[in-house]
Amino acid sequence: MNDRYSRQLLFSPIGEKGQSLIGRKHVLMIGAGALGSGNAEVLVRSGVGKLTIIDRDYVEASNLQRQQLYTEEDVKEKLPKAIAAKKRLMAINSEVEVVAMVADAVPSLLEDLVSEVDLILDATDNFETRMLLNDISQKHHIPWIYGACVGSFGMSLTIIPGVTPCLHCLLKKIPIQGMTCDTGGIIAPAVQMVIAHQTAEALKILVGDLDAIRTTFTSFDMWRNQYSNIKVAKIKDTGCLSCGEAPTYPFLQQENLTKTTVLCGRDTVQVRPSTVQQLDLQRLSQQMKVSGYDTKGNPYLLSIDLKPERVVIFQDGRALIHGTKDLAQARSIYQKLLG
Amino acid sequence: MNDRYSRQLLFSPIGEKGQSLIGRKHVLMIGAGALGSGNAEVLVRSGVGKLTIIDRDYVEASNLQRQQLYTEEDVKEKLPKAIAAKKRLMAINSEVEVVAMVADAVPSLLEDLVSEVDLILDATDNFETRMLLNDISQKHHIPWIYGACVGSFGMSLTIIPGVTPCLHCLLKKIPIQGMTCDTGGIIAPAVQMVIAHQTAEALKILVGDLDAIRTTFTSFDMWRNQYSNIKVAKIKDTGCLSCGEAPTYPFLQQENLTKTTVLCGRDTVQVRPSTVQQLDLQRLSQQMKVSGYDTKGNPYLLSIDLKPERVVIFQDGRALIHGTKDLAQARSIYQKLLG
Amino acid sequence: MNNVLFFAHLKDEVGVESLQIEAKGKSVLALKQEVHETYGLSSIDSVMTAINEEFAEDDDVIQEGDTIAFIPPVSGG
Amino acid sequence: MNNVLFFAHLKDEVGVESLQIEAKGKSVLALKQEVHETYGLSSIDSVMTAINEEFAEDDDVIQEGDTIAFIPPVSGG
Repeated sequence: MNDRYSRQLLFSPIGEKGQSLIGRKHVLMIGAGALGSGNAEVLVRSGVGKLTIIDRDYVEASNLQRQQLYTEEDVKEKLPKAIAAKKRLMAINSEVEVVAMVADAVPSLLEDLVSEVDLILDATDNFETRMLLNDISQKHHIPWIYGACVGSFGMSLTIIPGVTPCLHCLLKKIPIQGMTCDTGGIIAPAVQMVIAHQTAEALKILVGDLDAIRTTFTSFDMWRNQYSNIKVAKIKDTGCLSCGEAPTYPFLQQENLTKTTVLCGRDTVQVRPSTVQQLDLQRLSQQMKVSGYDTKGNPYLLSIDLKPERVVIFQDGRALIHGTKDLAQARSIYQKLLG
Repeated sequence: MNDRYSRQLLFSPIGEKGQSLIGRKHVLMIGAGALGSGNAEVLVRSGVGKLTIIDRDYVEASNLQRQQLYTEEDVKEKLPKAIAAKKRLMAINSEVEVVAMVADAVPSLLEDLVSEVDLILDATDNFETRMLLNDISQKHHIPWIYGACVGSFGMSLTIIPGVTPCLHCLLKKIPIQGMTCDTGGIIAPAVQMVIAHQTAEALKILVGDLDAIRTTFTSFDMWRNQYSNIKVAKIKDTGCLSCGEAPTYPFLQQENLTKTTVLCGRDTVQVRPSTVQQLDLQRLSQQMKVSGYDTKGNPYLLSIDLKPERVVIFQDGRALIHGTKDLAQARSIYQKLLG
Repeated sequence: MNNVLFFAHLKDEVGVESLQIEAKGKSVLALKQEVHETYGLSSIDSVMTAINEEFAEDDDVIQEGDTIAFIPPVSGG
Repeated sequence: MNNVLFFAHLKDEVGVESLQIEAKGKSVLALKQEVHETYGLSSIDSVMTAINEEFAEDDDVIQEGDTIAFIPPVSGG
């Protein structure tokens, strides 16, 4: 596949030198939903050296409307997104090293990973994880690119430690949200637009063209034909606990991270045990069947239909409780099943 | 796949009613390169009723850097893009009717097709075909959406017959180009950006939300962080031969269309016979091998290595002459082989 | 007078894309509270504010002719 | 004075993103020719021109303070 990158080499801000840099870089992608799958496809086609994808979810029918990389077959097999993404990405470009992790992006996991990471791409669906990425970015001096969308609306911001303000400067605290995928839906053009911005910034960072990096917060509404760039320099806060003069990285501290989370866009609670488990899913499945539960599974997860709730348990002990938004109820269901 | 469109139904400008409209519409996509494959993926995931894809090309290694839908396997098999696209699109959404046509978008073919088409999406790589689409659009009162990109730059314009100016009003004549994919290259974020604009406009047209349609010519540069909207209303020309008071649709007239074309981004000439052929490729392959030529083929095409030129012949008599930009030389090579 | 813009779903909450409001001399926080009380803008705690295409803090003071934009952070991905 | 902007690869041809030119009273065509001769802008035949974010014709006349943008149509897809 000698000719593979020829059109990218012709683009002078990349060229032979830039392509060679891209091919030596390691990008960490947090999330493999709409933004994650689209960003991953662009980076892998563009020839990034290594891509690590962390995602805690599996492919569902409602993903197919906007999440590149996934097919009806992936839904039928209930494949974890990271696994399904890797499968497709390898067919697209076998020269790229793709590492798929079916896991939640908790501080300890990220701290272990980031020593050899050049760029973090945000494709999560919640602000808690973004604040965590932001602290990891500052602590380890790794740039990251915020991206998010809902309805026909989206936004992106490039954060370079030591240069730009950080997400904590901008948001002060984890925002209470008035709008989620659950209430406003999402259309694919908004997703594509965020991907265009995140991947352009990613390529600039990977080739080291720092002068070209966007210094504004970009937001847009594709249905209402609006596009806005807002300068961020002024909000850089020397007292910021994430990027200021005396950082404490508050979102890396376990006590600041919840164990149960309502997932964006779904009537679902995630429950995460305080320590990572190594469950024997096959044995667990047998037990559940004996107890009269309707279960299905694959090597990566076990699905238990409680009617109306449905519980999906992963090997690390994490569970998704579908059919509820009540954190306490979710925790209760989890504990009834797993003790 | 009951839940498939749930996030799109939640987006109020679409909703149940809009989704039902989308599902009854027929979109004609001209081209299945970077813009074509990306636009097709969004439309099929969004649940368009029927998508007809016309493309004259086959998948090459240099496409993989930015052209969604295609894999290394498609390159090895030298699959025509329309065929490879359909294969992937069916795996993504088997509920959509996808029609793949390995053909050149000539006036007679388009005139036959468009009677039942609701929207034309431009994903071609040349202005001659765009001027043709523009005349077809005006003659048959079908909206179309112009999109194009080179380097990190791109542009889009929505054209609604009877409402907006047309491409002929804007360009006056087929422009002499200073920049092609061949000289400036192309990066994937610019492609994604055009797709975001084209698909947003497509969804608005398909659900009939005409008030939401973009009334400006949008252009952007993703590397230089520029974005611009230019009003077009003033250039509507009552004397325009495509959309004015006495239209002649000049680009539907065969004498205005060339038979040999240098392809964008490649050292390649396409030669198109004045009448469509029905070649027996298997017999032709035998003949060529007997004559000492190095040939390879599949049911859709025959590749003949002339060193340094390489000729790829399609069943309809069309040929791609790789390794030259000289129209006369290309015509000569073609005639030496096919008489 | 000041032009006040509402981005994304804030438009739906307020019912219009923009309002003309006399906000000269007011702080960003005071304007947020006014818009919350008078026009039903929710979640003023987390909404981001820009003055003339530059992010502003709650204690920044609005000048005659400034354009103010309210932008809700979104989390979907 | 007039601010003249160059989009996409026209920037590379001219060497800058924008120029200050005194163009008041000139037609678009005359300005194109001037920019072609003085700054090396090629393909003035096919370049599109906008005045104050609105497309203009070759015979439109430029006013004091107008911002003019030259945009090359591109064909890649």
